[in-house]
Amino acid sequence: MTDTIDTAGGPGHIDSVDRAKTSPDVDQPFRELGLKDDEYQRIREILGRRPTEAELAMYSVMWSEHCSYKSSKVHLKYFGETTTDEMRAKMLAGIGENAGVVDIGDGWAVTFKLESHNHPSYVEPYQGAATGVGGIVRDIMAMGARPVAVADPLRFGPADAPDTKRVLPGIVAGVGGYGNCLGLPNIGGEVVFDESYAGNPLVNAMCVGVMKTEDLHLAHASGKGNKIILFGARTGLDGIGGVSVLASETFDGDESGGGRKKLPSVQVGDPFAEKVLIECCLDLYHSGLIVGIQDLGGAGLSCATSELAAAGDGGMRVDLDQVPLRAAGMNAAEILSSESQERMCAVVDPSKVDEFMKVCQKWDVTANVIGEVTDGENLEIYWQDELVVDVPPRTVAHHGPVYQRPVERPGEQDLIAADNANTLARPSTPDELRETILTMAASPNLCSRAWVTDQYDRYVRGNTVLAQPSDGGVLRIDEETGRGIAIATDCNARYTRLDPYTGAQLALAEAYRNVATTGATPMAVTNCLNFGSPEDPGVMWQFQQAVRGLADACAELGIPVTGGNVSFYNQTGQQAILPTPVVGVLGTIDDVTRRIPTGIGGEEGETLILLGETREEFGGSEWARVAHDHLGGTPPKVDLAREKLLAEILLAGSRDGMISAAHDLSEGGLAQALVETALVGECGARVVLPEGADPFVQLFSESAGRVLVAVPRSEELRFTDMCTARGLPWAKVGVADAGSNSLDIQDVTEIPLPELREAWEGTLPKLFG
Amino acid sequence: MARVVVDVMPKQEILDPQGQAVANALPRLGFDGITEVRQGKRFELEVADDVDDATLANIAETLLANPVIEDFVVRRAEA
Amino acid sequence: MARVVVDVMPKQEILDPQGQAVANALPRLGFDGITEVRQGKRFELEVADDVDDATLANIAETLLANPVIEDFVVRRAEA
Amino acid sequence: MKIGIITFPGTLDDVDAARAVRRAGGEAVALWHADHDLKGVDAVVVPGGFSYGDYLRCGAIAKFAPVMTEVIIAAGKGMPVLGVCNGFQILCESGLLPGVLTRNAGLHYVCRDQWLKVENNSSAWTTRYDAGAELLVPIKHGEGNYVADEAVLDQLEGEGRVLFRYAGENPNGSRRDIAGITDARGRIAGMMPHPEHAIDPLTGPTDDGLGMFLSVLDSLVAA
Ligand SMILES: Nc1ncnc2c1ncn2[C@@H]1O[C@H](COP(=O)(O)OP(=O)(O)O)[C@@H](O)[C@H]1O
Ligand SMILES: [Mg+2]
Repeated sequence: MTDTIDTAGGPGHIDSVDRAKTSPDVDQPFRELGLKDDEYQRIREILGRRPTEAELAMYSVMWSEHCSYKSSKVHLKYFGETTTDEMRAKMLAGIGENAGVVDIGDGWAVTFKLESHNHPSYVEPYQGAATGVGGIVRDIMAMGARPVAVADPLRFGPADAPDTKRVLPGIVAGVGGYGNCLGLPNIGGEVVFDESYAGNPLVNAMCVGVMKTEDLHLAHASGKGNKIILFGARTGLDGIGGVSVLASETFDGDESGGGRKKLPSVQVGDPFAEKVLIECCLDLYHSGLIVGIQDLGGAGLSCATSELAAAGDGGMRVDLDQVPLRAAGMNAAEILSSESQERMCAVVDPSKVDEFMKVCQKWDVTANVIGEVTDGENLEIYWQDELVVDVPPRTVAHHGPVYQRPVERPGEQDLIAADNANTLARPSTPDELRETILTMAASPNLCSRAWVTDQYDRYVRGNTVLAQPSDGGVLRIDEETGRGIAIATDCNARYTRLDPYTGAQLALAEAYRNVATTGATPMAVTNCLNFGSPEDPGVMWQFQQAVRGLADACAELGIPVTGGNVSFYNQTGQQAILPTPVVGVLGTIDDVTRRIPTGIGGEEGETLILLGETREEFGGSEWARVAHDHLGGTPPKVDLAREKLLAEILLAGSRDGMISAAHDLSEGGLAQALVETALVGECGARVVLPEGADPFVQLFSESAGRVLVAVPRSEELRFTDMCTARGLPWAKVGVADAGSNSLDIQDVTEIPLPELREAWEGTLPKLFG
Repeated sequence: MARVVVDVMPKQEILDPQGQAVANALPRLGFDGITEVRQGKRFELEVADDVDDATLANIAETLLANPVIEDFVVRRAEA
Repeated sequence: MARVVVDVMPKQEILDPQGQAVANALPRLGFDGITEVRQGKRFELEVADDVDDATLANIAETLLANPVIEDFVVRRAEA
Repeated sequence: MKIGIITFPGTLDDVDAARAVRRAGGEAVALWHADHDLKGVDAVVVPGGFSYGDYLRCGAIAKFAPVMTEVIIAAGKGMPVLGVCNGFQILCESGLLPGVLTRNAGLHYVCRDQWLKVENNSSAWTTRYDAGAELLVPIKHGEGNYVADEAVLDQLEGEGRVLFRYAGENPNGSRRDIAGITDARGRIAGMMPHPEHAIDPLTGPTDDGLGMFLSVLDSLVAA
């Protein structure tokens, strides 16, 4: 570190605004904090002087990639540009708020969002994942909602890699440990293994919240004289600089980087404190004690104060001496940057402060007035009676740098596309096909997730109607009316690698289809865009293509993106992860009793019908990976009009009691869907593949837009007539056979269910204990 | 054979919700005068005599503790 | 002010699956010669000088340990 | 009939327990951990969750809550008490039931649908079941491994105080597959599985758990 000011704290040593004015030439460690030369110059121009140390800390975290979206902003705009008024009609809050909110009818609103906590989860898997869940839950609380469910899309290196053994159990235990203790049912997620995530696992977390529409709270500090109250945990030295580390190129050197004390960059979560905070917040909302509210997450108080002030109509004055601290000797910059968990910041009318404090006392939650809304323009922060921050809040919160990063389609894309997967050597004899079905069912990406999901409470609060292993999670919202919601998250990053535009559309199509497969109507979209370094033009091209693909597809399906998150710099050395735009879809179901289960055998005598068309599509398929470790060619074709029709048929079918089970076809194709629907339903099946067709293609192709449905025999004609009338291709592929206890694929093979079960369920316990 | 004790404690600057929970409970139970509680783990290992200190430190660092959030101390206990 | 350490260990005759898991992991990681591992808890308390030993034993016995399955030792550490 | 449902900070399944009580035809009365009276209830359910975070040992801190003092007194006079999951842990820590629940043998939290065998159908909470019947009920816990010394286990079995055993695979290493026990009078029951999550096949695996709540209401009416 270069020469710097004395930051030792204590009177006379504080780097105040006055001092900054009189010592313009002090050498400041802006580079260590991740700021570029020109970014630092801009801060000086905005302020008309050098920033104080506290201001520098604030700008550096708020202008980091993670908080400012500086590389992604120009692309994310496209989501707004492609959202029509019609799509916006049900949106009560969208991009720009802590989380999107949609109106689901009967006076209910639902808020949901995905976030990443990738790097911290690699460094300290348990706490990284736990605090990832904690962070997204507070985002949802900040909208005025009660959090009601979580989901966790996860990505790891190879299942048998030693580091995966270190990382995966900790992450799963952390997601479970935090979510279980909060009493939030876990109703979905993903577990994907791929070489590219070795050294860079992805921990994305989704939270869903519910409120009455009139309870919607937006983060803003308006009304001169209103008090700013910090409540929840005390502020300590956790995760100082965490945000800049999360998103910056200095990830490796984080522990000692930035000219700071050697402090851990990870945070430790206290789920009990958060559970109490949730109940306390809901109590405060219901008592009408809140004007505005903001969660504290990345960038801590820097973010909360500047965002609240920037969204209000005046200025704000904050006194850091009122912030309850956990550690001795913290200075202003550290208090502002601390990422201590389980804290919230509220704007409260002065006449309601006493009542506010009473509610906090009931819940044993620490609360302190730390400042107030002023009629000035600036955010003024005091520390030991010195003015240490005096900034226009919007320059911190919203006017960060914006980069038009170079975008270039890598030349190798053509080579990859030319490496056609349809020409790979295939199994053909019945024995080979049988072996392939079993090997695929046991492969890490297709095998049962029970080892993971059994560590998550899916029952708590008694409203879970569908969870793992269903395609989507379904939750009852209203016990009187039976109204409910469905969620699903998806992304096949192998497809995105082959073609990021189409891959992102396929991710959306799958999440959409998964929601529809439960009998719900898809309504809105969130995302978590996990990519490599934005400084790599090839990665930026992937990013740009994925955003365009996703936005265009949303427009075609008529459902809006209501929010999301970007995580860049996911790479190990020069090796970026597969481009992974995880897409979450929210749907509604007006009566949860008509949800469609996944397993067959629920009704006496069911016909199995495959909806959609099967083409020869093996590019990016799981079979190509398992059998040949191959990734090349082009991903399956997307047909969004077809997806829409499929969803309508599923809805109509479930409404009229024509469908007794349904399972979407994705990785592993029809074979895997049959294995799963039989094992989940504990019911055998007899399958007849279309005559003359290549059984291998029928069983393992990953053509999109397909769902396997079970139809009670009495409804078969009515159902197929409806499909025919509406132009949806369908094929009868067999019958459920409760007596057989085997999966019998005629002219191919018959496999007893216990043998299938051993293959499907054995893999993760064997790997992870 | 030697008995080795490894004490693993949360770093001073790291939040320790477990210790915190105990500290908060004590006054409610009528025990005053305890100002701080931290909770960590204690491992007792039976170790063959040819296992050297470097190996023990390595075990503590890679398996018993995560140095990102925890400190540890290895001691050979008198038998 | 004194620092007090309370060590809480599972009773010898009680199964200790956590210690067992560590013991099993060691050879897989290439560490040999550790025949047994037991895992317990370590508490560090900052205690006012007027808190006597009987009180500390009481705290350990009623709160920090469950005597049905755990043994404990209370020590005043040198400052 | 009024059944009290205790909420500690960190309790999670109180809403489910209350729903189950209502579904069985009882009146659910909310009790707060800091309460010093039981509001005239006829029985008490201590539901699952993570009281005070359960960081030290499950139930170790909750046993000291003011409301538990009242529960201990009332239980002594014969009021029916049911502890489910964290509630079972709290009853053991309080000394209302013998033994202790330790970390699952597999070291993981386990949430799954579990078959149970009814061993005792004469306690206040189990008269609606047939002895030997099998129930499918969710379990969800990280520390459900029931431990007591051999003499206590022999006594529990000898006096017919084992309410339920795990059928099929033992999910947590519990001694003698014990899933639930009762006190000598058959009034105080503790169990790891969650009957309140099995009251409706829409949201649970079955409605097999409803019998617990129906049983206790029967016993209260009869009394
Ligand atoms: N990939 C994306 N797509 C759409 N909106 C996004 C995306 N990434 C971020 N946003 C939106 O930008 C805003 C800022 O996001 P973020 O900084 O993650 O919120 P927070 O401050 O709560 O962490 C949010 O409204 C979020 O929904
Ligand atoms: Mg936010």
